[in-house]
Amino acid sequence: MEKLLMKGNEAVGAAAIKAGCRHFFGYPITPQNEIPEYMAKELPPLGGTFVQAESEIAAINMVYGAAGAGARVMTSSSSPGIALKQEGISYIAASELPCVIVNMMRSSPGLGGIQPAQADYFMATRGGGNGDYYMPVYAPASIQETVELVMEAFEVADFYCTPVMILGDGMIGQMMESVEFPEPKKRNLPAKDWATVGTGGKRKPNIINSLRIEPDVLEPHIQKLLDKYEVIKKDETLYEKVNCEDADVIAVAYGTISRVVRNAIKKCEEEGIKLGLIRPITLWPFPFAAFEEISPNTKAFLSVEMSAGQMVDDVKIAANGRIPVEFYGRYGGNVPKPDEVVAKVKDILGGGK
Amino acid sequence: MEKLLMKGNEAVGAAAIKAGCRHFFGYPITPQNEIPEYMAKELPPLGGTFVQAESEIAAINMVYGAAGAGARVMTSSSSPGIALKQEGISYIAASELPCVIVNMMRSSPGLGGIQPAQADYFMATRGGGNGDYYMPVYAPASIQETVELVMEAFEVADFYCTPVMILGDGMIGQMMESVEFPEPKKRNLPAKDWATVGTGGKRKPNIINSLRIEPDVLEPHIQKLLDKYEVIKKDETLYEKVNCEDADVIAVAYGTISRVVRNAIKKCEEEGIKLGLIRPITLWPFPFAAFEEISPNTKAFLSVEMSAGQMVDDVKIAANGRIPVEFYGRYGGNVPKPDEVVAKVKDILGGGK
Amino acid sequence: MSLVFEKTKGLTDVPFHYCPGCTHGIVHRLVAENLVELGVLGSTIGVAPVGCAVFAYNYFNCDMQEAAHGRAPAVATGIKRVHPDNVVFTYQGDGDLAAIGTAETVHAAVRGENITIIFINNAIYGMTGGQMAPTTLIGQKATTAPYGRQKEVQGSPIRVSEMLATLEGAAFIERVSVDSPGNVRKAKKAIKKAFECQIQKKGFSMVEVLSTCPTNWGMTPVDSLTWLEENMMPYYPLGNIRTPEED
Amino acid sequence: MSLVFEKTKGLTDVPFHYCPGCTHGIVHRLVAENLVELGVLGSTIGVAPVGCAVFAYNYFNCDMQEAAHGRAPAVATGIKRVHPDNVVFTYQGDGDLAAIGTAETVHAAVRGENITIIFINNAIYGMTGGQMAPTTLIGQKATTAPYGRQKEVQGSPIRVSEMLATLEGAAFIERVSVDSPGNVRKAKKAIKKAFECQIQKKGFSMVEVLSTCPTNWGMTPVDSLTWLEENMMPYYPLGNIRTPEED
Amino acid sequence: MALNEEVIFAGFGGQGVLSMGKMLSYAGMMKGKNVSWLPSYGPEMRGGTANCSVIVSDDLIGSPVVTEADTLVVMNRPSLDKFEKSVKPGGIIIVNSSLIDQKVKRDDVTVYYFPVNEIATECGSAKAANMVMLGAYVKLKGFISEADLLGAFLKVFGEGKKNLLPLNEKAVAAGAELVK
Amino acid sequence: MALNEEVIFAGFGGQGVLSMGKMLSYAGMMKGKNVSWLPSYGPEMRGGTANCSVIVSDDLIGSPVVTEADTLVVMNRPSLDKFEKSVKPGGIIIVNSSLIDQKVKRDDVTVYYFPVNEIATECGSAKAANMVMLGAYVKLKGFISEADLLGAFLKVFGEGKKNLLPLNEKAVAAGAELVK
Amino acid sequence: MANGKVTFDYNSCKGCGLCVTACPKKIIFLDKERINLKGYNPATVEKMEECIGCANCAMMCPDMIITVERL
Amino acid sequence: MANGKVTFDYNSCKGCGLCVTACPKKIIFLDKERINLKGYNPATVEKMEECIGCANCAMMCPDMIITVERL
Ligand SMILES: Cc1ncc(C[n+]2csc(CCOP(=O)(O)OP(=O)(O)O)c2C)c(N)n1
Ligand SMILES: Cc1ncc(C[n+]2csc(CCOP(=O)(O)OP(=O)(O)O)c2C)c(N)n1
Ligand code: SF4
Ligand code: SF4
Ligand code: SF4
Ligand code: SF4
Ligand code: SF4
Ligand code: SF4
Ligand SMILES: [Mg+2]
Ligand SMILES: [Mg+2]
Repeated sequence: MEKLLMKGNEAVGAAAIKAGCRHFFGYPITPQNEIPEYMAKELPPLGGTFVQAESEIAAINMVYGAAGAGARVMTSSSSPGIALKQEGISYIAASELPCVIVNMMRSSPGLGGIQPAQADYFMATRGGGNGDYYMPVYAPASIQETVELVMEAFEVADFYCTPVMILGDGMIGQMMESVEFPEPKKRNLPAKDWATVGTGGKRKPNIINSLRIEPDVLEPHIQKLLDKYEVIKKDETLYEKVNCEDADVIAVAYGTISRVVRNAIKKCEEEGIKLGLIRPITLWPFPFAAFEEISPNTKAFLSVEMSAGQMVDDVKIAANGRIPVEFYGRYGGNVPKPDEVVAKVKDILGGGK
Repeated sequence: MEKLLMKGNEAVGAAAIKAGCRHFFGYPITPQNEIPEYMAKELPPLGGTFVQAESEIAAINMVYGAAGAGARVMTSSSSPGIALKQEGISYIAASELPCVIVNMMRSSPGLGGIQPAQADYFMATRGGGNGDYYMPVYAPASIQETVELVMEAFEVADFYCTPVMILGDGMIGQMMESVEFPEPKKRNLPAKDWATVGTGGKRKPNIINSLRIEPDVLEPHIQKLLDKYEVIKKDETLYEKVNCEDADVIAVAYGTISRVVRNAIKKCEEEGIKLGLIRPITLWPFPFAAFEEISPNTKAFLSVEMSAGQMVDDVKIAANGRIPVEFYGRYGGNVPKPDEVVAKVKDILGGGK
Repeated sequence: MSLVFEKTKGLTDVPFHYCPGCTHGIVHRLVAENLVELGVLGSTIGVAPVGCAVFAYNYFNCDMQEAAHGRAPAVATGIKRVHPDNVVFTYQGDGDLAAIGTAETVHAAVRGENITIIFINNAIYGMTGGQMAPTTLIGQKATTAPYGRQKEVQGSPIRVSEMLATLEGAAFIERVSVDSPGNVRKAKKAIKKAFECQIQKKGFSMVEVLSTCPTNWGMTPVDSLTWLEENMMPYYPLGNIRTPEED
Repeated sequence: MSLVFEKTKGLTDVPFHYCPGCTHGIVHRLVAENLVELGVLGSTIGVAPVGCAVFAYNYFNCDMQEAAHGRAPAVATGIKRVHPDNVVFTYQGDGDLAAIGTAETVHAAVRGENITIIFINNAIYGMTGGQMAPTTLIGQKATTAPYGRQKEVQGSPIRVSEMLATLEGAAFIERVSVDSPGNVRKAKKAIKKAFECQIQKKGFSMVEVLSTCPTNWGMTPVDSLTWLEENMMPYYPLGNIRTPEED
Repeated sequence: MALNEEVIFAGFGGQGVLSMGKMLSYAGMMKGKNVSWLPSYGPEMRGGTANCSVIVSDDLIGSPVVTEADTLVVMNRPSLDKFEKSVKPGGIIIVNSSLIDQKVKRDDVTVYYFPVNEIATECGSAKAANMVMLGAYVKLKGFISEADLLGAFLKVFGEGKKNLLPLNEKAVAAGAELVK
Repeated sequence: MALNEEVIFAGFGGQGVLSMGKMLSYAGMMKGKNVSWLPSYGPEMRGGTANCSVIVSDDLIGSPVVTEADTLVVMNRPSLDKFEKSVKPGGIIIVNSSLIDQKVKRDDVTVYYFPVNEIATECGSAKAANMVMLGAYVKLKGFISEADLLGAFLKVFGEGKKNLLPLNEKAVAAGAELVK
Repeated sequence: MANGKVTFDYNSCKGCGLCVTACPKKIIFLDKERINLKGYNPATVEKMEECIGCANCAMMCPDMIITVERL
Repeated sequence: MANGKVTFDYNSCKGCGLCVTACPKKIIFLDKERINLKGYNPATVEKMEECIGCANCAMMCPDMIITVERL
């Protein structure tokens, strides 16, 4: 397979196209502009459409329309732009439409800055929008993984009729790494016989809708979503466990920061400290199973984030009081350094072992 | 003091006015329309302004402007409308502006229904918007408490320079109860010398802003927010504990559903079961302290919600593995009945005690 | 004996939930009849708004999508870009289209998006109980304009059709009314032209329909028609505002 | 020896971050000079956009608020309703004002909100690196219109001034350019009139300024002025579009 | 025994069903009771069904949702179908027999059939049917006097409706008459 | 020893600093190494500073952010001020002495001063200063050949820039010449 | 003049009266004596012989409950 | 014709050249020999005696680094 050197953002676009995505609706925002720009260039020759919407809200609602019409469709943005899409995402989840939403997170709150951050974990994993809904959230840690997860995201979206989020950060979006494009892994997908394509006078109208005015109709509908979420939890949870057997401390980190932790693992090794890593690949469903078996040696979990502490909530729920949960984070666009992580680990272990 | 029979929505408006709010920006949505309607009627004679914005987004940004200009200001909406305000709320929190935001929750996700629900707990308590920010969230359980918390909300907002949310539901908004209007409790508030009122040529410009392009400038700013949040956690957490000593099971419920639990407590009593209640009044900060001392008798916490389970995450963090955390919820506009809660309690206790 | 009028097959059998005398029902019929007469019902995809017509997806006998409040033109764009040869229309109220959905409406027209918008201007927010709309007339009372709309406070009502007509992408725009049998017939023709414009791929088309809301205007249905004629028509003049050149 | 020109006190000492030859700087100066000349700098509150002018709050020597992308007119409305006697203005790009902020712009005008908008039309998204704006010309390339804007795909550019002029609340609207010393002087006068309109409480005022973006147009600053004259001016004709009656 | 009366009022949109609940709540509040009034609300502006839950109690009120009513007052037929099951055993159902020809099926509740529309028409206006019904209700229950109810009428509708007082007085009295 | 080279390239916006990193990354990748390239990005379109982190490694690459560089290549003065401290003890700093008159203050690193602008001008275009610098860099480090670097040039800039190859060949050679 | 015949779907009428004003022959009225299942006074025609089958009533009926035939 | 004098804030110039085209006397040019602190070739006037103090250059300078005086 040919190796290419590619920016994360471009790789997202290329992977989406490879996965059969022919419709993209977006709005510019740093640091993800190369995604719409790539799609604007590549889709028209393929007979697809790129629309630069008038806003993030318009974009997500165009996605709703296109997904309802049966297309593989994607949108992308970054933190404040994703905040604007929350109502739309809630509609898409409620109407059970498949689509892929990319968030290359930047530093926040407010306008914040444009440097990488991971402070949209809450917004991604537990409904930034209204109501009881979730969506699978993938957090790639390399460009290669980005490509694979974007392809997977389209399959998962279609398989479960759900929006799927790719949660990267400015670093994933802007960095280049070498990457290969394998053939997408195809699932056995149900036919989109619910899509609005015109009745052709041959069947009853298809209706895409999230309104259920009667509680006794809405409640079972939500239950249907919840049941689906249980299946996703069971079948789609992904994580990686590194160096965890007998670890003194187990770090929990996702996306780019998991790579910082890998460097910290090496540095710890040099000092005779065993640092483990649980790397959630799906943030929702959160890989609670990864936390089940821990060695009696392990003193604590350490959530390392480019935020003021968001995933740490899930780590606490996973730890369930068995061992302490510690947190180390940098924010505002700063990236934790391996040495800082090592220092924190030593701190947890009482000033070194 | 005169007793009035008032709808929750109207009481919100009346309490805001009593608290000195003279500016309201909103957009219609069921089941909170009586709030803007009340303000539209009552504010102009007081020299205040009511603006029906073109959208929820415009409304929250008008609030940003008015708050930055030094006014006591409020907006209100319901679930999907609040989802649309997420970017704006993130900006307000980041720019440290005081204001009050009311969410009379309806059933969701998507367009959902218009009946009461509590499925915006996540969106309210952990950043529906982008970035690391929180805001005090008050969950009144009666119209009288609504009045008191709305007044308090304005003081807290000004004291900490933060947005504050009143999280009610369609029931709180639509029901009538008797209510009295005490004088608002005044705090010793700092002068709003940061507000944009014109320099008068006498000082350097005041700037309201959330952009900090340098990570080393943004990070300390976020740290300032986090430090403030710690003070709020320490000083502003509110909760009520009912019947918890030696309780067999302690229910955790907020807002209107805490009243259903009160009925369930009575029904349990009749059957010789002791059901306790922890009622968070602030949802953020969540009253973790209320969970500290529990009797060895207590078999479980039971989170009761008009949602598919959101607060239950915080209850789990609070329980920290000491005793099991159970959940009972109804959703889609249905309200849990006391008998259902009793049944669940019995179930937890193994089919009755 | 020949049948002069019966309910069109373009509508389902579900009875309308609209209030007695609400002209939403008339407009539904006109849209549906046209789709049948143009032979495109089976290839049509409609988009329902949030507003009193929120249940429109139950009424039109074609594939339908329910949009978030104000976003119907964006939803329609998404659909149309996937199925450029299908007929795609939105049905929207004045709050939906001219308030929260302003950007989506304007930019569908800017793009010359080849869709048709049926715009129900009843000068009020019907569904939510009579709040002021951007098209509420000066002096008209609404629950959020209890002292009547004042130019100085809430500004003057927006003439959406005239505003959109400044955009080059807007191929067909006409304002009609359904206050009398004659105007209903004209309205039907305008809606037909709008759909034809789309079928011929000439770009964005919109028909603004002056409509009544007896419930929130606080009048009988019959008085509402008179009020529409006497108050709305002078401010919102009927007629064609844009037509594709070849026509 | 008399001073004919020096930097106005209406601006702070902070040097502009704009690219060499970007005309944003000229417009900043015109706004600031007018505020000083009208004697209202001390009572003025400005609203900065998200766009290249995002740091405008560091430049104007008056109280400032930074708005979310597109929401400056809403923010200005909030400020103005609190301080009706202060001068409130927004400074916005074409992406900010004419794309994401369309609804906020239109409705500030509909309400006749007594604020002034300075609208920088440079036919591109400057800050984010040259994506298509609603005002990008037909044939003009942008990073998201790599094949050039096509009428059939992206629609025709929006003429915001003409569109807003259909609204009764819009008291003063003029389009100017800053491509030559003469036009800069005219632009300054128009901006003065807009502020006067606000000071006299006549309602919404806007000045659209045709401006360059050498960086994203991929031209030298000087060539950019020529491109503006030859390409933008024909599509966006200069001149007054609305003036309050008494003037 | 401490008072704890939980009532459901139900009927068509235009029948003044919500006002019945409001008047009872107001009267209860003025007597120093704790009260709550909770309407159901739907998307249909006219012609839909309307109902409200009212609780008047000496105790603090728990859930304002009445699911086991002490009393059910039904003004039209769909409401009877819907709420018949929501009355507690031993409770009361008052039926507007002017519009409901059907009989209550349950035998563990006390049922009253009052033709309140006809009686209201006799009093001068069919619109006062709800006041006739309320008159009957307070008489039956006894914890609110007819005078208190009329006081509540003014509170709910405002002094502006004082001119309607005589009609309503008549209607309430006629309603009370129905209860022997 | 396994290769793990972490480099920071830094300079003005227009100096081709990001391309230097890209070319090195490409060349590394074509040699079968793991590579990562991470630019810093700011809000200023022109005239701002630009820099990128590049890692070329036989191992899997951890964090793509280089905080302790093996090599720092600085093309202008502000970059030297900013990144001087980010080089690991024993590392290398290569300074564009055409634009930087200042000397490196640290004494625990090896420093090279190359007047690459002048040399590039001699080769035919001041714009090729970055290629001169890269030539010097690869020569110094040895893990990439000059030919591989020129191969990467075409990959990064596309076959369309083939006409610039001779100039760049010259520049790279001249850069390599600087390293004895 | 043509002879027409109109039929109302009795129980679907909402008694709005739009057909009443629309009829050029003024032969439609709301029957105050009767209340249909929906709770309204339904529209009715008594002098059907005067109907000209112009369908104006049907044009205006928002609920499409009128069928018009012409002889 | 009036006599003018222009002064440039040397290190603030971005070398954009807008003043160059604006000058009716064509006396401003970008000094390719010099690079200022910002890294640009700054605008300069050599034949100052020809300056008429019209301030066209200042009108166009986006960075307001030109001061114009008239004698
Ligand atoms: C985001 C959002 N905001 C507000 C609402 C509430 N809402 C429902 S319909 C409506 C307005 C309807 O008015 P209009 O569009 O004029 O339609 P009509 O009912 O008059 O036909 C509003 C504000 C909503 N459902 N979603
Ligand atoms: C909600 C949101 N969406 C998108 C962006 C990214 N963004 C920043 S500036 C800008 C456009 C700027 O273009 P314009 O308004 O024309 O101003 P210019 O830079 O051309 O002066 C965009 C899309 C953002 N910051 N926030
Ligand atoms: S509320 Fe108004 S617009 Fe809505 S159905 Fe009733 S009459 Fe029609
Ligand atoms: S990018 Fe364009 S608009 Fe922005 S500062 Fe540079 S030249 Fe000006
Ligand atoms: S068809 Fe014409 S004449 Fe006959 S009832 Fe209808 S409106 Fe009257
Ligand atoms: S118009 Fe239709 S619904 Fe209205 S009264 Fe006539 S027949 Fe009945
Ligand atoms: S003042 Fe006029 S003549 Fe003098 S340098 Fe400037 S533009 Fe030229
Ligand atoms: S216009 Fe100003 S910045 Fe540009 S070259 Fe002239 S003096 Fe320098
Ligand atoms: Mg309307
Ligand atoms: Mg622009």
